[in-house]
Amino acid sequence: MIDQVFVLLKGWLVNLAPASLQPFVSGVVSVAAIIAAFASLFALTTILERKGLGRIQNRYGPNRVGPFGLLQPAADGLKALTKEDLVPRDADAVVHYLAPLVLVVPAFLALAVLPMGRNMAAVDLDAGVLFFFAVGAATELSVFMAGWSSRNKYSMLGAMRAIAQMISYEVPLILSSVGVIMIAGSLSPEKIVEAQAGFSGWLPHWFVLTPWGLAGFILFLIAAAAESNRSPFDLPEGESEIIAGYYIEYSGFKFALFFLGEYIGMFAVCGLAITLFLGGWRPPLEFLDWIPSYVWFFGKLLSLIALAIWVRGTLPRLRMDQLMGFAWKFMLPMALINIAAAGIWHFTPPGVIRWLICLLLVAGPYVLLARGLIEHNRVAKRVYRYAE
Amino acid sequence: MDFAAKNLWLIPLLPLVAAGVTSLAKRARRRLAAGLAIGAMLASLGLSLIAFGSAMSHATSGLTRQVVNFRWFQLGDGWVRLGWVLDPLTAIMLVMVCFVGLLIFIYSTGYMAHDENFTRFFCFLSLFASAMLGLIIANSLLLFFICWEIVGLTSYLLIGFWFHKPAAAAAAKKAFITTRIGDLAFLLGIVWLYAQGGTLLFYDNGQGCLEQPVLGGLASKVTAGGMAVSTGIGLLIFCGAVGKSGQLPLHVWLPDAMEGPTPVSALIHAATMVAAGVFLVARVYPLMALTPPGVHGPSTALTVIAWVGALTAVFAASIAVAQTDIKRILAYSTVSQLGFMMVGLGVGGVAVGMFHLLTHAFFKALLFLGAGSVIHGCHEEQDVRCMGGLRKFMPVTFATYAIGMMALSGVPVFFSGFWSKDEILHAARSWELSHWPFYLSLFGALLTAFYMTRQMCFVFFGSCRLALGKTTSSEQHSVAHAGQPAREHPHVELPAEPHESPGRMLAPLMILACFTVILGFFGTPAWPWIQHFIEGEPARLDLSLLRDASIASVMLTSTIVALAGIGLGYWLYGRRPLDSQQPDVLERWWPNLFTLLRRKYYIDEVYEYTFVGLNAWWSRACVWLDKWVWEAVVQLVAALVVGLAWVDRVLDEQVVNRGFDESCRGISRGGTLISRSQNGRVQSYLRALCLAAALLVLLLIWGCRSS
Amino acid sequence: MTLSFAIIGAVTIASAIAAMTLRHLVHCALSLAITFAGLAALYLQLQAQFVGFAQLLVYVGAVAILIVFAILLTRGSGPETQPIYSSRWLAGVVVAVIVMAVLGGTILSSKTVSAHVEAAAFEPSVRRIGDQLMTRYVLPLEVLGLLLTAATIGAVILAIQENRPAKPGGHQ
Amino acid sequence: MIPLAGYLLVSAILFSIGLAGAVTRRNAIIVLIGIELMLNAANLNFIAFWRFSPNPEALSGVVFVLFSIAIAAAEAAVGLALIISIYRHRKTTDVEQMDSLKG
Repeated sequence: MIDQVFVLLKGWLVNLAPASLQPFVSGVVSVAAIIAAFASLFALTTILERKGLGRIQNRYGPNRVGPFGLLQPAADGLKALTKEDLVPRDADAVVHYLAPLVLVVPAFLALAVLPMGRNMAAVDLDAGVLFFFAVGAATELSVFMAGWSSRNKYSMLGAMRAIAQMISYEVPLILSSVGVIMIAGSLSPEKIVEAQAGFSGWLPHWFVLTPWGLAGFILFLIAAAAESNRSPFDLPEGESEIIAGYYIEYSGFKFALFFLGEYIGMFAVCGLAITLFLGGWRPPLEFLDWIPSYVWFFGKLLSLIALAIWVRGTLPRLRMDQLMGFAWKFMLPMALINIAAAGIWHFTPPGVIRWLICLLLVAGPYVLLARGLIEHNRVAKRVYRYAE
Repeated sequence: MDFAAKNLWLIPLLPLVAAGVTSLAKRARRRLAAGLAIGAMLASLGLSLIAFGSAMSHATSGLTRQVVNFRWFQLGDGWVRLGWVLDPLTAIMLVMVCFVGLLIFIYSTGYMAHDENFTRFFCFLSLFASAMLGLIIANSLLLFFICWEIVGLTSYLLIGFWFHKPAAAAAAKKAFITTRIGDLAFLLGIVWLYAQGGTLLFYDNGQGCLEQPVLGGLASKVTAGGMAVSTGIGLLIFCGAVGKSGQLPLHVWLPDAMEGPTPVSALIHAATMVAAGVFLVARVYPLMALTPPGVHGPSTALTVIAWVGALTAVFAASIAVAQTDIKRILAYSTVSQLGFMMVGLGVGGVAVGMFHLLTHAFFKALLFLGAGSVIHGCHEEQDVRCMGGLRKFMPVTFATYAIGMMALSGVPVFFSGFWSKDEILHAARSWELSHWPFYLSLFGALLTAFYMTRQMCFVFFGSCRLALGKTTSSEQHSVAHAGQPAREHPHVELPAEPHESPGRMLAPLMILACFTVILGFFGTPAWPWIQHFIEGEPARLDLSLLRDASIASVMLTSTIVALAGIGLGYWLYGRRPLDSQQPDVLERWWPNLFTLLRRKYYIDEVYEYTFVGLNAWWSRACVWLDKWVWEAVVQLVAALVVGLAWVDRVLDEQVVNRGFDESCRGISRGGTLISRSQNGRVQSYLRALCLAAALLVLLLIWGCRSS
Repeated sequence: MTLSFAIIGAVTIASAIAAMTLRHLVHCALSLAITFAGLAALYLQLQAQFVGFAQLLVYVGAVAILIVFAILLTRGSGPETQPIYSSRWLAGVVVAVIVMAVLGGTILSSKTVSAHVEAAAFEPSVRRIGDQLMTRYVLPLEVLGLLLTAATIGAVILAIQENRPAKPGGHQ
Repeated sequence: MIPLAGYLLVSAILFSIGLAGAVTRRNAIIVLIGIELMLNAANLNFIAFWRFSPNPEALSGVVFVLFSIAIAAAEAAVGLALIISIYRHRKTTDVEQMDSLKG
C-alpha cells in the first residue's frame, strides 16, 4: 500500500482526464513528478556536497542561510535567476543559447527509463538501457556546442577535453554494463531488476555480489564519474588549468542549467548503476521488505552520491594523458575480460568452481594491467630538492 | 659370325681416332702424333690378323663370307643400310694394307723427321689409313664410295703437303680433279645401280646387289644400244677405277703426284690407294663378269677392262723408258703394273689380279722407299743422271732396291713379281677373244725389265756424278724441286757425300725385301694358295703342274723376255760409265721417238690444249656473258627494282604514313576530348552517376509499362 | 500520429536542407545531428525501437562528433570566405531535381506501394533481434566486426601525424 | 496510420537533398555529410519496407539497417581521416581543387 502510493496517485490523476488524452496526461504527470523530485534532489545534493567538502577540508560548509545553511540552494537559485545573462559579442548566439538545453533535456530523458520503485518507471522500454545511453550521447554534443559557440580558447579546449574524455569513457561504461545485460537477458531496466530478485540465504541476488558483477560495478562507477565530469576526472572544468572549461562564458541561469544538467546526469548514471548492479529498488535483506521500494532506490542513490562527494574531496585530479591511458589501457581491456567472465559465469553450473574461475579471470588481468600501468607511468616517491 | 667379323669396324676406327686426336694436338707434339698413328696401325694390324685367321678357318668350310649390316638413316619409305663384310678378299687386303702401312709409317718417322708439319703429316696418314681400311671392309657401295672419296681427299692433302711449292699445289689439284672425272662416272653407276637393283649392299643374304636375284634382274634388263644394264653400270664403275688407278685416259695425275713426300708416294700412289681401283673391280667382279642370259664367253665390261689394262701397261712402260726422275720412272711403272693387274682381272679373274696386286704392293713399296732413301741420301736429288755409284755409299739400300727391281722385272723363281706376272700372262694367253692383250703384256714386261735396268745402272753403278749434278739438275728439271732442298733440310749443307739412311728407314726396307721374296711362293702354279684362298677353295701342292705344257711355255717366254730386257738395258747403259752431260743413248739413235716418249706422248699438252683449253675458253665465254649479258640484265632488273622501291617509298610516305599519322592525331584529339570528362572532380562523377541511375530507373519503369 | 509524423518529417527535412545549405560548417554538422535525431524518431514511429536508439547512439553520439572534430581539425570552424558552392552548382541542382522527380514519380505511381496503407500490428522485441543476429546473421556479424576493426586501424593510420616523434605516453 | 508512401517520400526527399549537397558544395566534409544523408534515407527506406512487409517477424530490414549503420560509422571514420590527411598535405578541403586524378 504505502509502497504503491505514487502509482495509485498517478492512476487517479490520469483517470480524471478524458480517455483520448490519457496517454498524454500520464506522460505529463510522470515527467512533472520526475522533474520535481530530481530538482529537489539536485538542491539537496549541492548543499550536501558543499558541506561534505567543507568537512573533508576541515572547515565549515555554508552555514549562514537558514538553519545549518540548508536554504543555501534557494539563495543560489535566486542569485542565478537575477544575474545578468551575458553573451559574448561574437559568440554564436543560437548555439550558445541552445547548448544548456541540449544538456539538460537528455539528462532528464535518461531518467525516464529508470525504475525508481516497484512499477515506478516512467516508460518501460524494451531497449531501455540502450535508450539511456543513446540520450546520454547528446551530452557530448551540448558540451561541444557550449565550448565552440562561446568563441573562447579556454572553453574550446575544455570542450575538446570533455568530448575526448566522454567518448573514451563511454566505451567502458557501455561494455561494463553488457555483462549484466547478458546475464539478465534483456535491455529493459524492469527485467534487469527482476533478474536480481530473490535471496540465497541472507544474500540477495544482486549482480554486484558476483565477481564479474563487482568488477563491472567498479568499472561502471569509474566510467560514470568520467562521463559526468566528476572528480577525479573533472579536467574539463579544472579551475587551475582552464578556468571553468566549456562554460566559462555562461552566467546566470544558463550556468545554473549546466550545473543542473551535470548533476542530473550524475543522478541518472548512478541510478543506472543501482538498477544494473545493486538490485534497483530491492532491499538488501529479506526482512527489510516492508520498507517502500522507492526509499531503497533513493537511499542507494544518496549513498552513491555520498561516495562521489567523498571521492571528489579526497582524490587528486588526473593528467590528460593519464586519463586517456587509463581509459584505453586499463578500463577497456578489463571491461572486455569482464564480459568474458560473465559469459563463463552464465555457462558454468552454480557452485564454488565458477566463483573461483571468474575471480581468477577478473583478478589476474587486473593485477597485470595495474602493474603494467604503474610501470608505465613511473609512479614514484617525490624527491624534494632544497636551495642551499 | 665370330668375334673378328663382329668387331671388324674397329679396324678402320682406330686410325680414325688417332687422326682425330692428332688433329687436335699442338704442332710440337711429334712423338704423340707418331706414337698414336703407329700404335693405332699396330692394333689394326693385330685385329686384321685375327680377321684373317677367322677368314682362313672359315675358308674351307661353307661359310666364306660374314656380313654385318645396319641401318644408317631412313630414305623415303626404305632404310639406307651400310655394313661390312669379312671374306678372304677383305681379309687379305686388310693384312696387306695394315702391314705395308705400318712399315711406311715407321719409315716416314725417319723420312719426315725434320719437317715442321710432322704432326699434320701423321694426322693425314692416319686418316688415309682409316679410310682405306673402311673402303676394304665396306659391304655397301655407298660406304665404299664414301671411303673412296675420303681416300681421294687425303691423297689430295698429302700430294699438296708442301703446298708452298707451286708444283705440289698444281699436282694436288690435278690429281683431285682428274680422279673427280672418274668418280663422277662412278657415282652415276652407283645411282643407276640403286635405281635398278634397289640396294647398294654387296651381300645381304640373297638381297645384295652382287647376289643372284639382283644380278639376274640387271642382266635381263637392256638399255640403249642393246647393252645390258649390268654392262653399263659395270663400265661406269670401271670409270671410277680408271680414275683412281690411273688407267689410260686418266693416268696423267699419277706421275705428278710424285710431288708429294716419298712415303706418301709409296703408300698411297704405289701400294694401296691406286690399287683401290683394282680392288673395286675385284669387289664387284660378279657384276662385271655378268653376261646377258644366253650369251657366253667373257662379258663386255671385262673385255674393255682387259684392253684398257693392256694398253696402259705398254703405254706407261714405254714412257718410263725415257724418264729421268727416279720417282717418275717408278710412277709410270706403277701405272703399267696397274695395267697388268687390270689385264689379270679382265682375262683371268679376281685371284689373278689380286695376287699381282699383293706382290706389287710389296715390291713397289719397297722400290719407292728405296728411292726415298736414295733421295734422302743424295740430299733431295731426284735426277737419275746426276746419281750413280751409290752402290758403295748405301749398300743396304742397294741390296733391297735390287731385290725390288728384280721382282718388278720378273726375274724367275725367287721373286714374287715373276710368279704373279706369269700368272697374268698365262691367263692372257688362254683368253679366247684375242691374243693381243697377251702380246702387249709381253712387250710391257720387256720394257719393264729394260727401264728398271736402266734406272739401276744410272743410280747405283758407274761413278758418282753428284757434285756436278747440282748445276744441271736445276736447269734440266722443271720446277719439280726448285729451292726444295734448302727449305726441306735447312741444316744440310750442299754438296756433301751421299750417306746411308738411318735404321728407322732401313728396317722397313729389309722387311719388305723379305716379303717380296717370300710372297711369291704362296702363288706358284704348283701351290696357288693365295688364289685358292681368295676363290675360297682348298689348295694343295702339285709340282706336276709346273711341267704342264701351257704353263711351262708361258713361264719360259716370260723368263726369256725378262732376261732380254735386263740384258738390253745393261748392254745400253751398264757397260761404259755414264755422263750426265751427253744425251741418252736412245736419244742419239731415235731422237724424235725419245723426245716423244720423254714428253709422255704430249698427252699433258694435248689435254692442255683440248680439255683445259676448251674449259678455259668456255669459262672466258662465261665471263663475257656474265659481264655483258647477265650483268646488263641484272642491272636492268636492279634499276627496275629501284624504281619500284622509289614509287613504294613515295606511296609509303605520302599515303600510308600521312594517313596513319592523321588517324593517330585524330585518335589522340578524341582522347583529349573524352578525357575532359575525366576531370578528377568527384562531384562531376557523382552527377553523371546519379543521372545515369535516374535514366535507368525510367527505362525500367517504361519497360514494365510497355510489357 | 499523423501530426507527429508531419512535424518530425518537416523537422528532419528542414534540418537536412539546413545541413546542406548553411554557410557555417559547424552549423551544418549540428543540423545534421538534428536530422539524425529526426530519423531516429521516424524509426521509433515505425516501432523499430532498437534501430532508433542505435541510430541515436551511433550517429548523434559518434558520427556527428566525428564530423565536428574533422571540421575543427581542418580549420573549418571559422566562417567560410570563398563561395561555398562549386562552380557547377546549377547542374548539380538540376541532377538532384531530376532524381527527386524520378523517385517521387515512381513512388506515387507504383501500385504496390499505394497498396500498403496498413501495417501489420506487432511488437518487435530486442531479444528476437539478438537471436537473429546470433543465429541467422552470425557470419555477417563476424565479418562486420572484422570490418570495423580494420576501419578503425585504417582511420588511425590515415589521420596520425607523420612528424610526431614516437614517444610513448607523451602529451596529446 | 501513415501509409508507406509517406515514409518513402520523406526518404526520397532526404536522398535528393543529400545528393544536391554532395554535388554542389565545395567542402569535402559537407560532401561527406551529404553522402551520410543519402545513406540514412536508404536506411529509412529499409525500415519502412520492413514495417509494411507481410511478415515483419523476419526482421530482415532491421538487421540490415543495423549492419548498414555500423558500416556507415566505419565509412564516416575512414572518410574523415582521409579528408584530414588530404588537408594536411594540400591545406585545403575544397573538392574542386582535389583533381590531381584528372585525365
